[in-house]
Amino acid sequence: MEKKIEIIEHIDPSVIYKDLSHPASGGICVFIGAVRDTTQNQKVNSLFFEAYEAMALKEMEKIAAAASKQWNLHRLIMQHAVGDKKVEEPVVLVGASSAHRDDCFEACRFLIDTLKEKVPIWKKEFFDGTDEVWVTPHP
Amino acid sequence: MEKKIEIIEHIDPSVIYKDLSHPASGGICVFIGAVRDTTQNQKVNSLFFEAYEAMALKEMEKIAAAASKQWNLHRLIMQHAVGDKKVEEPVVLVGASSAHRDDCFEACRFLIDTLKEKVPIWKKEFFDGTDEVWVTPHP
Amino acid sequence: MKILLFGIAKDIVGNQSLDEAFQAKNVAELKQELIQKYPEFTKLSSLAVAVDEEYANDDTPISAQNEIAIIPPVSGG
Amino acid sequence: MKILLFGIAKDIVGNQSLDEAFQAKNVAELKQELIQKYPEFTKLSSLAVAVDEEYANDDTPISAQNEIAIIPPVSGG
Repeated sequence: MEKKIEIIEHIDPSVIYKDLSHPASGGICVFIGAVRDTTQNQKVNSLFFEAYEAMALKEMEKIAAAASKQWNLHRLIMQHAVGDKKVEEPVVLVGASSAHRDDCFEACRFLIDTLKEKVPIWKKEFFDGTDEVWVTPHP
Repeated sequence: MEKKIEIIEHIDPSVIYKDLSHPASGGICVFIGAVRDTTQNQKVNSLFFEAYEAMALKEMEKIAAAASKQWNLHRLIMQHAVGDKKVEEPVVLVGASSAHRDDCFEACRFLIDTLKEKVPIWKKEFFDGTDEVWVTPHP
Repeated sequence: MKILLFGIAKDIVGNQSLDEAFQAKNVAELKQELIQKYPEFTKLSSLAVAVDEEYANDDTPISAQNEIAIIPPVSGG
Repeated sequence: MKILLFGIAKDIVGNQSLDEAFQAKNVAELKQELIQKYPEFTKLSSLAVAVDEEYANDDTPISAQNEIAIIPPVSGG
């Protein structure tokens, strides 16, 4: 399986097909996470993402290895952005290609769920006015 | 909900982000189906797709309406290609954006599953040598 | 009565449409007549009929005013 | 012992890293010392420690030779 794993400034969703297509793949599934304008009824202006980059890449490699063991995948991509991101900008992109669609759908869901749970990346929310808050997931 | 529903000659996956992103959407899920080089151990050279276009568009509209009723979606896309398609060319693209990822993942899976079951489009497979076969799904 | 044909139905009949006189007053009767004239249709795993661009039931009435299409098993995607 | 800090841990300590003398010989002891010096860490829903870029258990030994990082609840994606 070929893979592309990156922590980068800007995610470019226009190249996903080139990054994931494969002659043996009948299906490609992609998830893109973006900055949305509201969270818990508060207006969001922007987000700031910080990564413990070396460890984040290692954790992403582990997640990719687990996915390629569980599903029959041809190509896989995991990208996370860092720095300031405005509303509608992409912040995370994961995807996979496989012969049949079950594999790429299930792998794609696993990639984003596990990334959010394990990869050392932190998000600060900037709200209308002056508030800024590090996001800590609610139990 | 905004939607884009098309039967077209060529699908361009490079514009999906523009087609699906929305300020209120934190998640975008996309599935792309492509021509793969093998089916049931036979080498495939190309596929030919034929649509009963007027009815196909009506059925796709119904599927989109059902998805937007079941999930909280901001934008939705369903495209199917017609004509000759070579290995690795995209033949179908479906996707949706939503505030949270559960909705867009579930909607995306529903869109492709229901499209394959209901939309009057037919695929002919061209194999190595001279064989050509209309695909009829196995029970 | 003009009947549109798609996919393998086109190959079975050897044409893109059928322009013959059918006696059928509903979808079930149309399928019977079609199978009588082209027994190969029985080999398909399913055979649906669309009337005016909508899937029709066996008891949906048909006439020369409707757009009628034979829908063999679909295989898009 | 140098300790890397990220996210809200940076704000709690007021710095990108801690360069103080810790007595801790393992991860559990380090967490205890940290909470003693910065009680605000108890407010976090979880507190993990990475040793050499891997999540560590409470009994993972640590020394000045390791790269140690405090991992507050992650919130990527």
